[in-house]
Amino acid sequence: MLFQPVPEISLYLAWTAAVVPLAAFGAILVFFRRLPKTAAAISVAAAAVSLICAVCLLVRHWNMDAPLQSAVTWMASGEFEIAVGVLLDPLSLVMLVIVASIAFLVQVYSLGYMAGDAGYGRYFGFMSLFSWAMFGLVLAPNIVQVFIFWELVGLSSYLLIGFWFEKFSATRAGKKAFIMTRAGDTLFFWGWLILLVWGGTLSILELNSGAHGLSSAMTTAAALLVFGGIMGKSAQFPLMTWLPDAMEGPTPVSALLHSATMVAAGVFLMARLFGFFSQSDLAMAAAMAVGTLSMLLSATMAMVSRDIKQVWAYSTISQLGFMIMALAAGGYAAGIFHLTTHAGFKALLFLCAGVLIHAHETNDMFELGRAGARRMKAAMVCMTAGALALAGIWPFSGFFSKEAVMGALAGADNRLWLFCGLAGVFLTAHYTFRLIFIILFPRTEAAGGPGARHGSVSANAVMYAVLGLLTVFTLAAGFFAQGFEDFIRIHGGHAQEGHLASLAHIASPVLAVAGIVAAWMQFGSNASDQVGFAEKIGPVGRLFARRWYLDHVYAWITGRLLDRGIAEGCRRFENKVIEGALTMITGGVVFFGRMAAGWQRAMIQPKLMAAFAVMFGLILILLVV
Amino acid sequence: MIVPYTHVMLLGAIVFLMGMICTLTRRNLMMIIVGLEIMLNAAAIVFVGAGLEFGQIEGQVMALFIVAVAAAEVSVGLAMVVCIYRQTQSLDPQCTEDSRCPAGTEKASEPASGP
Amino acid sequence: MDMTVYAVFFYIIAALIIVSAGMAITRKHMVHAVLYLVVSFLATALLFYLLGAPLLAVFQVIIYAGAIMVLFLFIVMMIRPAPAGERSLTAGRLAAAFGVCGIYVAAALVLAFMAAPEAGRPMAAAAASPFAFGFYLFDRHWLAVEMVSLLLLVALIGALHLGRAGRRNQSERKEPL
Amino acid sequence: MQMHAAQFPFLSTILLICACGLALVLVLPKNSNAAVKWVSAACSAAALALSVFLFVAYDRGAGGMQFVERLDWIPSMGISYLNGIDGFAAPMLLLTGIVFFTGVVSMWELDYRVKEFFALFILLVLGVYGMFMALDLFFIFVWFDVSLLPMYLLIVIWGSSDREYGAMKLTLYLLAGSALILPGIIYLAAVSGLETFSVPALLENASFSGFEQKTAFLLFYIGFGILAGVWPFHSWSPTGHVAAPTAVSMLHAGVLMKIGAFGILRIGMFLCPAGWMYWSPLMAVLAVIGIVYGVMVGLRQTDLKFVIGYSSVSHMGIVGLGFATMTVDGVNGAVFQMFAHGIMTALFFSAVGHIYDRTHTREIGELGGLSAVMPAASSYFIIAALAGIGVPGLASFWAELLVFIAAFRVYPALAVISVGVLVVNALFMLRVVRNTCFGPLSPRWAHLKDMRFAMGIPRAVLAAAIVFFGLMPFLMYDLIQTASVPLIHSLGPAIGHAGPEIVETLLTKLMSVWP
Repeated sequence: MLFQPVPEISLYLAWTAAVVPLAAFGAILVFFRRLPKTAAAISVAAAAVSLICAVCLLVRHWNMDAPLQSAVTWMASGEFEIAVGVLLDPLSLVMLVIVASIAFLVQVYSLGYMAGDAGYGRYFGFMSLFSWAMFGLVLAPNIVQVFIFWELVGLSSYLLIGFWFEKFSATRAGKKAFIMTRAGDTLFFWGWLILLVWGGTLSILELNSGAHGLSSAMTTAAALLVFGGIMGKSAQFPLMTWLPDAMEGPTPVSALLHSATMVAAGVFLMARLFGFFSQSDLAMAAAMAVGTLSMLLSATMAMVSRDIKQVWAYSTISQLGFMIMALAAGGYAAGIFHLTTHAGFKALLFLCAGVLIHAHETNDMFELGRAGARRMKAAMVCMTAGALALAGIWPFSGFFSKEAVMGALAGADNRLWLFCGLAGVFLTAHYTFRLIFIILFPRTEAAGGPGARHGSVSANAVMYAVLGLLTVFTLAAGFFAQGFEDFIRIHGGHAQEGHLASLAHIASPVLAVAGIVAAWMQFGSNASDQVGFAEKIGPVGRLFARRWYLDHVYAWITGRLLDRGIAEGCRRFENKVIEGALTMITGGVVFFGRMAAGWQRAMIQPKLMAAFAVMFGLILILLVV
Repeated sequence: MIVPYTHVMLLGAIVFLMGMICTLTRRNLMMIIVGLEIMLNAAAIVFVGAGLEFGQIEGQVMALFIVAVAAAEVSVGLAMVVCIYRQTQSLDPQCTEDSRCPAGTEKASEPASGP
Repeated sequence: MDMTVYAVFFYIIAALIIVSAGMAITRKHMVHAVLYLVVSFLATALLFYLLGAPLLAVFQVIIYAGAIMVLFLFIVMMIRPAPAGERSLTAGRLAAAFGVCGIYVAAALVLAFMAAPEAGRPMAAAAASPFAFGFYLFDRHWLAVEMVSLLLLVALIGALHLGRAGRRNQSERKEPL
Repeated sequence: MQMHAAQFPFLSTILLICACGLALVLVLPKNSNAAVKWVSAACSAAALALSVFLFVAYDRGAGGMQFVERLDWIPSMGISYLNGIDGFAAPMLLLTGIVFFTGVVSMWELDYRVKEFFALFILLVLGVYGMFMALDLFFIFVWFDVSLLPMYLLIVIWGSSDREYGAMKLTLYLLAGSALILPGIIYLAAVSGLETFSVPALLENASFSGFEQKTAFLLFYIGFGILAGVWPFHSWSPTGHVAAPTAVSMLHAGVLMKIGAFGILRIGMFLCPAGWMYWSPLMAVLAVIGIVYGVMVGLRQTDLKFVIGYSSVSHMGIVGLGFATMTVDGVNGAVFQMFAHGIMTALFFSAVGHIYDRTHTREIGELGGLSAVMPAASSYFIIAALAGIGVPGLASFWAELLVFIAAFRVYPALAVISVGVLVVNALFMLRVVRNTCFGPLSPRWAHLKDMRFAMGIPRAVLAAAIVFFGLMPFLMYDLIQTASVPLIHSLGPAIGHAGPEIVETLLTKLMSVWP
C-alpha cells in the first residue's frame, strides 16, 4: 500500500483551496470585469480562503507518516482514464502553503500597485486563474493532472506577461514565454506518453516506487524527456531566455510567477518525481549538468544587466539551477528548502523593486540610483535584507538553504559540481551587491524626494506591510531548517554528507562575503568607477549581455529554419505543386473539351468520316465477331 | 434469268464507295452533295435488286422513298450551299465556319484561289 | 453459266453507271460533274427497268435526272465558282479519308465472303406493274407517303427560308461597308 | 447494432422544422428582411433545442441506434427512409444545431438579398442534418449532395474576395468527392446481393470480401476525405473559407468538413472494417502530413481566413489520425475533435467575420491592437485561438490528448512528430493573436465600436460550449463511448500495438556508448 485515503475533511479543504480561485476567475471574467473593486475583493478573498485551507492542511498533517491520496475519474475512454484528485504529502503541503501565501501577499500588494490600471479587474481574474492552476498542479496525484495544470500555468503566465497588450514588447515576451515553455512541454508530453503507453502507469507514487514496467533504458529516456519539460518551465539551459523577457509583465506578476511559484513548478515536478528520477543515473547526471550550466550562465548574464528586474530574473534562473543541482545530487530536502526560502526572499526582492519602479518609473538601476531611490528607506532596507538572503549571509534564510545545497553537492560523485556551485555562490553575491551598491551609492543624484520627478503614486501602507511580512519571513525561515528537513524527509531520499561537506560549509559563506567585497570594490567604494570586471573585457561583456547568443540561435530557428525554411517551402509546395496539379488537371479537362468541341464545329468532312468510320467499323465488328 | 443478286450488291457497293470518296475527299460543298446523291443512288439500286431477288415489291417502295428524300435533301442542301456561298464567297467546307480557314491551308493555296 | 441477254444488258448498264459516276466525282468543273451524274442516273433508270421496276425508272428519269439535276445545274450556273478554286485536302486528312474507305471496303468484302451460297443463283426476271406498285404503295404505306410529302413540303419551305435568310444576311453584311 | 425505435419521430421533426422554416422564408414577401431573419432564428433555435434534447435524451446505458424511424421509400430497390442516431451522430447533431443557430444570428446585419440567403442557408443545414441522421446509403448520398450544392450559390452571391474562383473550386472538388462516393455506395449495395441500401441491414447480413472492402473503403476515404480536408485534397478549403461569407464559413468549416469525416466513419469504417484496417497506415501518414503541413503553410499566410483555413486542415488531420489508430481512444478522440473543432472554428470565423465587417480588411499586417477598441470581439478570437492551441480547459485539448495517446500506442513515430508540431501550432496561433488583437492600436481603427450585445450572443454561445465541454469532457466521452466501443470490438482481436522493443534496443545501444 503506497498511500492511505485522504480523510474527508482534508479532502474538502484541498478541493476548496483549489476550486475557489477558479470560481473567482469565472465570476470575475464573466460578471465583474467592469467592476474593478469587486473583482479585486473577490480575488483576494479567494486567495485568503485558499491560504487558510492550505495552512489548515499543513497543521492537520504535520505528523503524517504516509502519503494520502484520493482521486475520482474525471473522464474515461476505453482503458484510459483521467483521474483528478489530491495527493497530500509533505512536498505538496509545503508547496501549497508557499503558493497560497505568496499568491495572497502578492495580490494584496497588487491592490496598491495596480490601482488605476484600465485592466484592474482582468488582472485579478488572471491572478485567480493562475492560483487555480498552481494548486491543481501541486495537488496532482498523477502525471496527466500535472500536465493539464502545467499547461494552464503556462497559459496564465502568457496572459499575465502580455497583460499590457498595447506594449508590443510585452506581447512578444508573452508569446516567447509560451512558445519556449511549450517546447519543453512537448518533451514532457513525449515523456509521459512513454510512461503511459509502455510503462503502464502515470501515478506519481507508483512511478516513484518503481512500480512500472519500464526497462532501465526506457526509464532513462522517459526521465530525460520529462526533464525537458522542467527545463522549459524552470527556464533552464537552453530554454532560459524567456524568463528575463517575461519581466515585461507587471512587477507583482514577476514576483509571483516568474520567481516564487510558477518557475519553481519545474523544480517542484523534479522533486515530485524524485524517486523516479533516482532510478536513472544518466537522467540525474544530465539534470546536474543542465542545472550547473544554467546557474553559471545566468549568473554571468546578471553581472552585466542594467535592468533591475532582469537581474532578479537571471538570479531566479541561477537559484533554480541551484535547486536542480541539489536535487540531482540527491539532496531532496536541500533542494526543497532552497525552493521555500527562495520563494520568500525572491518575492521580497521583486516587490521591493516594484516599489522603486513604481515610484521612479524606470527599470534602470543607474537611473534609479541617480533618481534617489535610496531615500525610500523602508524599501531599501527590505531589499537589502532580500539581497543578503540571496547572497547567502547569516542569519538570513538564504544562508541556511545554501549551506544545505552545498552539503548536498559535496556528496556528489564528481567534485566539479561542488566547485561550480561554490563559484556560483561567489557570482551570486557579486551581482546581487552590484545592484544594491549601484542604487545605494549613485555617482550623481538628482534633487527632490521619491517620485518627485514624475509625480507618480508612491507605495501605500498595504504594500509596505507585505514587504515587512516577507522580510520577517526571510529573517526567520532559516532557523526552522532542521524542523523543515525532518518534516520533508519522510519518504524522500536522504543525502549523505560527503567528506567535502565541512569544506563546503566553510567555503560557501567565505565566498559569499568575498563576492560582496568584490562588489564593494568595484561599485561601492568612492574610488570605484562602477564598471564590473566582466564589462571591462569587451568580448566577455558582450557575450554576457547578449545572453551567450542564445536568442540568436532561437531567432535563427524560428526565423530562418521555420519561417523562411520549412514553412516557406510548404507554402511554395502548396502554391506550385498542389495548385499546379490542379491547374494541370483543369487545363487538361479544358483541352480535351476544346478538342471534342472541335469535332462539333463546321468541319463537315471529319464528322462524316467519323460517322462512316463508326458505322462501318461497327458492321465490321458485328460481322467478324 | 438475270444476274445473281450478289452482282447487284457489288454494283451498289462500288457506287456507294465512289460516293463516299467524293464526300470525303472533295473540298467543295457542291461535290459533297453530289457524293451524297451517288450514295443514295447506290442504296436505291440495292433495294430494287433486293425487291427482285425476294419477290417483294417493298424494295421498290423503299427506292421510291429514297428518291423523295433525295429530292428534299438536295433542295435544302443546295439552298444552304447558296446561303453559305453568299456569306463566305467560298464553297470550301473548312472555310465556312466563322468565315475563316485554318491558317496553313489558306496560305498554301492562296495564289490558286480566284475570286 | 450461260449468260442471258438480260445479263449482258446488266453488265453494260453497270459499267456505264460506274464509269459515269467515276467521271462525275473526279471532274474539277462542276458543270461537267453534274452532266456525268445525269448520265449515271439515266443509266440507273435503265437498270431499274431491267430489274422490273418500270414506274421507278420513270420517276428516276423525271425526278432525279430531270428535276434534281436541273436544280444542280441551275445552282452551279448561278454561283459560278471558279474551277480552280478548290483546294486539295491535307495529306493527313486524305489518308484518314481513305482509311475510312478501307474500313468500308473491308466490311463489304467480309460481307461478300460470308454471303449465303444461294445468293450466287441468278435472279428470275419479273416486273411490277405500275398499277400493282401504286396499289401496294397506297395500301400499305399510305402513312409513309404522307410523311414524305410533308417532308417535301418542309424542305420546300426550308429552302425558301434559307434563300431569303442568305440574302438578308448578305445585305446586312454589305451595309456597313 | 441494436436498434431502438423512436416513440416520437424526433429526428424527422428536426428535418421538418428546417423544411418548414425554408418554406416560410420562401413565401414571405421579398422585402420583409426582419421577418425572414426572425423566422430563420426561430427555426434554428427550435432545431438547436431539439438537438440538445436528443443529446441529453440519448440513453447512454442502452447504446446502439436510438430514435430510429423507418419508412419504405422505393421498396423495389431496397431504399428506405431510415433515420437513427448513435453515439457518433448525437454530438454531430448538437454541433449542427449550435452552428446553425449561431450562424443565423451572426448574419443578423446582412442586408443584401436576405430572403435568398437564409433560404439557401436553411436548405444547406437541412442537408447536413439529414446526412448526420440518415442510415440508408442512398439517403446519405442524397443529403450529402443537398448540403453541397447551396454552398456554391451562397459563396458566389454573398462571398468576398475571389469568390467565383473559390466557389468553383470548392464545388468542383466536392462534386469530385461525391463522384467517388456514389460508385462506392452502388458497388457495396450491388456486391452485397441483398437489394438493400440500409446500413444496419448491410452490417447485419452482408459479408463483403477483403477486396471489396478495400476498394469500397478507398472510394469512401477519398470521396469523403476531400470534404474532410485530407491532405493533399485540402486545397479547396482555405480558398473556400476565404471566399465565403461569415455564416457560411462557420457552417462550412464547422460542420461541412465534419460531414466528410462522419461519412468515412459511418460508411467506410462501419461497413468496410477490413478496408479500414488495410488503409489505416496510409490514413495515418496522410493525416500527419496534414497536421504538419497545415500549420506550416498557415505560418506564412497573411490573410486571417487563410490562416484559420490552414489550421483547419491541421486540426482535421488530428481527426484522421484518430481514425487511423483503430482504437477506442483514437476514435473517441477523433469524434470529440470533430465536435470541438467545429465549435472552435465557428467561433474563429464568427470573430473574424465581425472584425472584417468593421475594418473591411483581413490582412494581419493592417490590423493590430484591436483588444483596445473591441475587447469582446477580440476576447472571443483569443479564446478560439487558445482552443486551437489545445489549452487544457477548452474542448479540443481532450480530443487531441486522446488522439495522441492512441496514436502513440499504434504509430509512435507519427505521434511524436504530430506532438512536436504542437509547438509550431502555438507559435502560429499566438503570432496571429498578437498581430491582430495586441500591440499598439492603429489610429485607423480607433473609431471602431465593440460588438453589440445581440451580436455577442452567438459568440458567447460558442465560447460557452468550448469551455463547458472543456471542463466536462466526460459528458461527451460517455456518449461517444457507447458507439466506439462496439465498433472497435466488432473488429475482432485487438490490433497489435507497436511495442517499445525497437526504441528500447536503440536506446540501449546509445547508452552503451555513453561512458
